Amino acid sequence: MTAELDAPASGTTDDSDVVLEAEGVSKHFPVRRTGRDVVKRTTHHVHAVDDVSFALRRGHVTAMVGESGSGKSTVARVMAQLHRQTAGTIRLHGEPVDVRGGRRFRAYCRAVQMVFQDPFASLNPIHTVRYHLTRALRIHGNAGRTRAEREAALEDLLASVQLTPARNYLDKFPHELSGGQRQRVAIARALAADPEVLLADEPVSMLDVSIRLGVLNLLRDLKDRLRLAILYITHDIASARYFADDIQVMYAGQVVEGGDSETVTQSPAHPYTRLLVESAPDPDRLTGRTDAPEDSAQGEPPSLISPPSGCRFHPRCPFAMDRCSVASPPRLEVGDQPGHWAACWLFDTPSVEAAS
Amino acid sequence: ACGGGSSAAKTPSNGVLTIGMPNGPQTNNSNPFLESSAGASLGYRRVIFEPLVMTNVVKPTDPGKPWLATKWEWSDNFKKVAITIRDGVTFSDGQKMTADDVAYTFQLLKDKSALNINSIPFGDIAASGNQVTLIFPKSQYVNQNKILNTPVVPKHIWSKMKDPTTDPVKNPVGTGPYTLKTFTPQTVTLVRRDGYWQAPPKVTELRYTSYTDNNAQTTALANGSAEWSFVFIPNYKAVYTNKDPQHFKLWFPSVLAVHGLWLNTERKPFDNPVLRRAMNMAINREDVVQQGEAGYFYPKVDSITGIPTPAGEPYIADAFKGKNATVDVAGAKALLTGNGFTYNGDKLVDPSGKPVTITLSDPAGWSDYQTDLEIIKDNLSQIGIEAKVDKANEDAWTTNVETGNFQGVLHWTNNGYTPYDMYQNMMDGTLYKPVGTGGVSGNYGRFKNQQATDAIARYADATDDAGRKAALDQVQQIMVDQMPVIPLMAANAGGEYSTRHWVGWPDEQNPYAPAQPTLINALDILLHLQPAA
Amino acid sequence: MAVPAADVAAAVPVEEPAGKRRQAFRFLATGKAITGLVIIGVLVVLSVIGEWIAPYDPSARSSDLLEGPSGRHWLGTTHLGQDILSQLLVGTRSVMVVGLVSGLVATILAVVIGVTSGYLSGLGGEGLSAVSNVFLVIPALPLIVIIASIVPEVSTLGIALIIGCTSWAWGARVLRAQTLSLRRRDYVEAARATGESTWRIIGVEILPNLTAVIASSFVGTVIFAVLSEITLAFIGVSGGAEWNWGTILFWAQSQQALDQGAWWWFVPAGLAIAILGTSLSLVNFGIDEFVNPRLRTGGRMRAGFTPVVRGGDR
Amino acid sequence: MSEPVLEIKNLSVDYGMGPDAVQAVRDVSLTLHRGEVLGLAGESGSGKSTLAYGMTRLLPPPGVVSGGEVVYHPQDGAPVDILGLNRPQLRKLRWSEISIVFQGAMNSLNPVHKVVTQLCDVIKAHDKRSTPASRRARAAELMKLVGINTDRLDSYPHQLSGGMRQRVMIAMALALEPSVVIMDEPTTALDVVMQRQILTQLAELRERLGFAVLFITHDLSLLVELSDRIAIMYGGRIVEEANARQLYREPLHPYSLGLLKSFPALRGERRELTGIPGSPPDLRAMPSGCAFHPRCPRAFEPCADRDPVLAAPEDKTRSVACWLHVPGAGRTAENSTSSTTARS
Amino acid sequence: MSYLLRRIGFYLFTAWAAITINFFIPRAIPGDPVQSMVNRAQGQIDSNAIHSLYVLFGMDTDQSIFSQYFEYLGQLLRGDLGLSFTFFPTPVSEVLGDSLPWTIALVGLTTIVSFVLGTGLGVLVGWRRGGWADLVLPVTTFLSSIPYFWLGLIAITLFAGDGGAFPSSGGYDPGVTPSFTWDFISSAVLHSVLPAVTILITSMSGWIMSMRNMMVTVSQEDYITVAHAKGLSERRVMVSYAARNALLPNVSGFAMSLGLIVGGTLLMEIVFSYPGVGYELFQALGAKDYPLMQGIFLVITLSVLVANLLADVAYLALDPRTRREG
Ligand SMILES: Nc1ncnc2c1ncn2[C@@H]1O[C@H](COP(=O)(O)OP(=O)(O)OP(=O)(O)O)[C@@H](O)[C@H]1O
Ligand SMILES: Nc1ncnc2c1ncn2[C@@H]1O[C@H](COP(=O)(O)OP(=O)(O)OP(=O)(O)O)[C@@H](O)[C@H]1O
Ligand SMILES: [Mg+2]
Ligand SMILES: [Mg+2]
Ligand code: NI
Repeated sequence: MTAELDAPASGTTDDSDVVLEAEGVSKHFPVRRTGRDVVKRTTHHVHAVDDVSFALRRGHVTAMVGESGSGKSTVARVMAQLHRQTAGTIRLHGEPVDVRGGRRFRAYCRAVQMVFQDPFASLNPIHTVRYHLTRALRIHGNAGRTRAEREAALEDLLASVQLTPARNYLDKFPHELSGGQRQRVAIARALAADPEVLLADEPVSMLDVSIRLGVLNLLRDLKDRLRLAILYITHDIASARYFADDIQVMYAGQVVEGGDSETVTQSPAHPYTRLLVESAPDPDRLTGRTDAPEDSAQGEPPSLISPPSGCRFHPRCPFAMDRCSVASPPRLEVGDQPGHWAACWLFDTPSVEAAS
Repeated sequence: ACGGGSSAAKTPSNGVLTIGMPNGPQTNNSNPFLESSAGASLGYRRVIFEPLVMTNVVKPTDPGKPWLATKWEWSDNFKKVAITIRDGVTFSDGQKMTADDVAYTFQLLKDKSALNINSIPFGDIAASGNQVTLIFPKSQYVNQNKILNTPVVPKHIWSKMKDPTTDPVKNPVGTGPYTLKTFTPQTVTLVRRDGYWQAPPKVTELRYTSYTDNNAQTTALANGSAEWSFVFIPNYKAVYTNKDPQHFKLWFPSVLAVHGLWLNTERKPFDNPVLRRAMNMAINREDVVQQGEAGYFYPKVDSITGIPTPAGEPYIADAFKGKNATVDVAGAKALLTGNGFTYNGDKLVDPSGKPVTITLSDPAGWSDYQTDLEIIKDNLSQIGIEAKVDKANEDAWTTNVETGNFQGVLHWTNNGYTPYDMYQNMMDGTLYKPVGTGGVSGNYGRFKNQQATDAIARYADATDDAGRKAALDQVQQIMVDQMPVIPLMAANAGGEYSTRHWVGWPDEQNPYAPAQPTLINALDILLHLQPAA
Repeated sequence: MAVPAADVAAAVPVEEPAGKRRQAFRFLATGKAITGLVIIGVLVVLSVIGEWIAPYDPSARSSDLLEGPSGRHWLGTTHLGQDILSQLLVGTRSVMVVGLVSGLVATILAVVIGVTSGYLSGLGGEGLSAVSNVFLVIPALPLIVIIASIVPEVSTLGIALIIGCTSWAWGARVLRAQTLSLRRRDYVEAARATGESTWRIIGVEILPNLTAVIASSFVGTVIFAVLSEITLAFIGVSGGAEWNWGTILFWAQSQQALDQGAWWWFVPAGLAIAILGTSLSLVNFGIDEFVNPRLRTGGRMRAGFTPVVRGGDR
Repeated sequence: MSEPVLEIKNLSVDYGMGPDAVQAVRDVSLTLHRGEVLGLAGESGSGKSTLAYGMTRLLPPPGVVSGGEVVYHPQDGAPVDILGLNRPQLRKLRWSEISIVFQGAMNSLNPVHKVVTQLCDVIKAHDKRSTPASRRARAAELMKLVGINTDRLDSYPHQLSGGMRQRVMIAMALALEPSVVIMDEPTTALDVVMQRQILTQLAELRERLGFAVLFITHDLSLLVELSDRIAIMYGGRIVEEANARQLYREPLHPYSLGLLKSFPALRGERRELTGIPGSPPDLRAMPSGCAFHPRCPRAFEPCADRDPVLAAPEDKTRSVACWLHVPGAGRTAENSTSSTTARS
Repeated sequence: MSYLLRRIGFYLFTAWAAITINFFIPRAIPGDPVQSMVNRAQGQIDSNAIHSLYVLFGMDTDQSIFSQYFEYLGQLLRGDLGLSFTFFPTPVSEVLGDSLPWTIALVGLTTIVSFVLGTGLGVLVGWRRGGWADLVLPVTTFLSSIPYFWLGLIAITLFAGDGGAFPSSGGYDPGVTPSFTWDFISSAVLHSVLPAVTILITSMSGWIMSMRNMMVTVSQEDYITVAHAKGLSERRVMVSYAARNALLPNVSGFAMSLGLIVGGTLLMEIVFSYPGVGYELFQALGAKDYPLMQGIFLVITLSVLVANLLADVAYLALDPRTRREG
């Protein structure tokens, strides 16, 4: 039995919960042409994101894991409308969004906030923490009416990301903060806007586990209380398992697997996901570093300028079949759990059956 | 050679004379009829193209020297002249100059009004043998010298030009003793040619250099790299002559034109001749000339008729001979109070009860005029007139003068061989246009006096000397009474020159020509020059 | 219980900004900036009171023609016997007005147009950059001459405005280029994603990061403006009835003061202008510390070699 | 254990000078042995990066090294105190002997040069005999090493993803095969596959070349797998140092224990995570005594007023700074703290 | 590529706008060429000559300014710049041909030298912020705030007066003619020393200051620290890391000044009687020589635009982040 799922579907929750939705989004970056290219009139592109669809639901955390350079940040930026997608549609509350700045963009920002991956670059070096946060509060009308209210709001914000005592940090400039502290300021800034959707690009990668836990708990609390929709991009699969409801796995610009977080981490379907989960460091395994599942990690990451044909993972895939290099697989349901799917021919049951 | 360190400044250049003008870079253009040409700007057109007759503005009443014409005869009413052309004159390309060339030249001026700078109304022009006869529709008494000064151009070359008005004449061919050797925007070199019709000049090479401004020109004069020029030098003694008092000379004789304070005679209270006369009495010409014009550049006008002396001496009416303008503040005040003006403390109040004020203006960049105005302002305050000096923008000022939109300006008059040109320029009612209308070429002060207009016309048309004298006497009387322009100083035709290498220059004692290198007399001077011993 | 807590929260930060301000103005403490500010201050004061403290009427003639410095005329006299010191003092105002007003006008225009055209993409940006290109090629000098001849009497302020309005294009181009490189920085994108308005991004996020360029272009424009005014007066295009240092130089030059040996006529005004320029460049030293928080604490330390202060008394 | 390559003795690093200086690293001693991976974990803002940059003297102003020694033992030759070197000496030492991967990878790369140029730059600076072609080849090799397709050699930093930039920095750090590599959270933006691949490479290289690594990260599971020893920092001090396995199994310091209880596991039951209550200490006003005591569930009487020293409790291979592990603390603590009370 | 096409489109538009403005601006000045000519002669040209001059300049017929404008555009398309009034009837192109080479050679060379020297000094001064090098800037600003003519005249008095080593005016000795001879070249070089040095002195500080300020800003960036960490030589860090990033504003400034070279430096040309375009423009302005003015403006316009286009391209090459992607 087969089920080719309609993008951006995944099952159980009903569609009215969907806040932000990406449908068939692609983003290609032009590569500078060399002299030869100009002569040949060809243009190359980095196919950073290709035909990605998924939905963010109210009160739901969607984690996005995947290869480094597979386009996760680009997806986030496109969804925040900082990059214009090459193809596809972004929908907010079911309305296609097309905001090229101005008032409409601001309205969009009120609903969709983003935490940037690099806290070293995303804070303006000449402004203090106070400025960054006050602005975020002000723009979205959360600064309160009086000075005292604003100060209280600032303190609350900083306290929620465990930067206490607040006065120690408020008047610091970004360069006076440690990496983790900057990251927390960035999160606080996004939270200050009180958004409906939070696009968090590796928001806690530089935090120690205890603070990370605190921040994730905070986010979880927000999601539960305020029904916030969160896109949580991370490399820490364990924390994705812990924190997220769904997981999307990206590989080379495409989403290759999606489903319930427990399912995806515990019984990964797509060979890449399996590789990923196996590669995660696990002190309990205590096998020592030499052993590891390195045998399956062979091969190098694909070029995104001229991506492999068919399934982009096939050159590295231990289970690759002929058709993998020819046709790119659609989303195929994996039998075990509802809403668990993988874009891999291995799960194309009817064709396997038909072939036999 | 331009720096003190350069060689030519110190060593005599064998046969070379260096001439400078402060006119900026030039373009290769030797068209003798165009004031915009390098030939005109630097003056070298005078040594290539010769006039029919050599006249001298410094001695306007002297008869002209025969040059390419040996004889010229005017009819009594000055409507016809018969010119006999010199024989044996050749152009520098070897062709003979004939009456045909002369007739062609006049015909050219007649046909192309763009080249007819003096606006001479030519009638018939005829050549026969070595005679050229010109007929005019009206008396050319006042223009006679201008006509005879016309440079002669070769017909065989000029008639082949596509358009003589827009031809830069890069290879000028004339009857003069020099030909163009090289041209650069900065320097033009001419060399003496063979086959000149009279005794050739001693100077074998002329080097005309164009400096960008007065300062550069002065520096060049002071260090000897320019030997002859025409430029305003403030404090000339310190800056120029004292550098080599033995050789560095200057001579600035006056000609028949004045620089004066033009008043808008239609504006109250300056429409009152009494006020104008009183102002005339208050202005200290000596200070103006000494401090503003460095004591030499524009010679002081003494005669109350405004006619510059000594050039105009013969023209001054008997009644005014020896009557000179002097500073007389008390007299001026008396004159004013005797004619309805009053004083309110120091301030002069006009008969209608308003204080008398005046704005004097001239372009900001004309520093000598500006200095003059400062002095005049001071002088006028002596008789209670509050003056303000306005450093105007040159373009705006020009338009304002044109349209009569001014109170008082320092300005010049036309220039000629008789006082007619200057008086006509100041007082001719036919030039009158109401304030606000431009396009006037004179009478900027909007002077309206029928008698003056008539007298000026009578002077030009008179057929005998007595008639002319009577007319001119009347004009002078009107000038003295009405004072439409307060004449301060005479225009000049002078120059700075160095006697280090060449002697024989004109001067006070031997005023055979004006010393300016760009006038027709430049050629005459060159013919007088001898190497210094 | 909550009331006192809020009180504390409100009370503590009140003094913070004050402290911050003190820190921000620390740049004044550097010797160079102070020297510059003092000189500018003196010039500003002179431009206000110059008229009153001038010993003579600058235009008044006297019988001391072209005299060197003496007890009576500290800086000597002109060919008309005018007191040069008085001319210099009275002339300060016009120079300062022109310098500062046109410097400000030009810098503001350059910043607004340059940064906006760099930040905005598409037609808006290109259009603004085309405008600055046009202004770049419009020759300022002729324009000034023209305006001076159309308007009957151009005041000093008028000249200042004309110079200001014609000399911004240079700065705008430079700023535009620098903005192009800043506009895709993460922190700009982050501000955008926070929902900042375009104007605020331009004005508050990008602009302060351009201060280095703006400061040098401001100093440059002021000097340029002063020199333009003086040049105009010097070549006799605009005189105005007012004295300024350029008019002094114009007279000195037209009377060939240097050739006459009257250095006192020519030298002081030129030096005065140079001193004005120098003081601006001294202030420039303070500016980078003022705007760049990273430099405030740096002192003379240089990147890459952390100093070791072992056992330093703390 | 083999001989030390880098000995940090009582290093203190301040931000600023004079009365408003902040002491971000206090009195830290650490030894890095040849061929060893030393993991450094700890609270965010506890001074890990400051320590790393301070000991290499790369801390930007207003950072000041205010005390201690950093002794480097070259393969051959006498040990040198890095803090006493002058610029040229330091420059020679840098990268060829000690290389460092900075925490902010985006800002670490020169935005106007291509990646390949920057890679070649270091090779050129320290290997005068290299040719452009050889450098480029080496750069390509390095890029492959960190799993970046070589068609990205000619990219500019802003065209790379966060992880790619980090990998470029890692590649650069390995370019000259130095003796010590300091890595400040080098893998935060790397997926685990890539991370494992790189770390495996690193391990191989280390085996081959014998360099030592100071690895700063928050990923405890990674540290446990990767490193030989782990040091835990808190409030500018090292609070515990132990063999990786030991630390994981049996953390002695309450802070270490808290950390281990806070990280989620990928496999097995979803366990309840407790975290560490309270908030990080204020560097300007450090709590008296043990900096952790306000948050410590097991704090007792000496903790609040006396600073515990980092000392070995019972066995020799590990040390911890906690009164809990000082036998008889609270009664006989006077002598053990005397050395640190001089500091205020 | 559409990006480049669009840029070129904008540049064409700008050129047209500038040409149009430059056509109308001069004509807004009161007065006309004939008036100015008579005026400037201060009596040396008779007022009777006015009529003939109007005829000569072709201004005796009434032609609306717009038909003149379209005629001018037509002329331009044919590459005809018209006849200069001041030097009537010399074609404007010839006037330009005479003066442009001088300006370009002298001003161009000094602009380049001043940019290179100034930027270099600025790099050093910015790199060693706080050291002795900080003195360089006030000193050079002092020099550059000195009005150019002032410095030039003093230089002439000191070095070109009696016994001075340099000529005080002109582009070459009056005795020689421009050609490729040693005589001419050496004299041209000698004549250019004083102007060149004074331009250099007065123009360098701008470069120094903007470079210094950018260097100071850039030297705080993390990648500079990393560069130090890499053990690169101090010079390499300074040049290839700090200066390379700090250079951008100066580059666009440089492009613009290259474009403005053809405008000449009026004062230099006046003070040193240098036969360049700046003085020509000044004269044309005074003489209301519309064709010449327009010709010079056209050259300035085109060269500024070309320089700007080059700057844009250089920018793309120098700072990859300025490329507009996506
Ligand atoms: N320039 C500075 N001035 C004052 N304090 C500073 C400055 N730079 C850093 N700090 C402080 O020093 C402390 C240590 O910072 P450091 O960057 O070393 O932390 P870290 O351990 O690397 O943290 P993370 O894991 O978050 O990167 C932080 O609390 C930080 O706020
Ligand atoms: N401005 C750009 N120009 C060209 N290529 C780009 C640009 N931005 C991103 N890319 C490319 O797009 C691809 C995806 O980048 P992205 O930053 O989205 O990756 P990522 O999944 O976030 O990786 P990481 O986990 O390492 O941050 C990368 O190959 C990157 O090089
Ligand atoms: Mg990313
Ligand atoms: Mg850190
Ligand atoms: Ni493509």
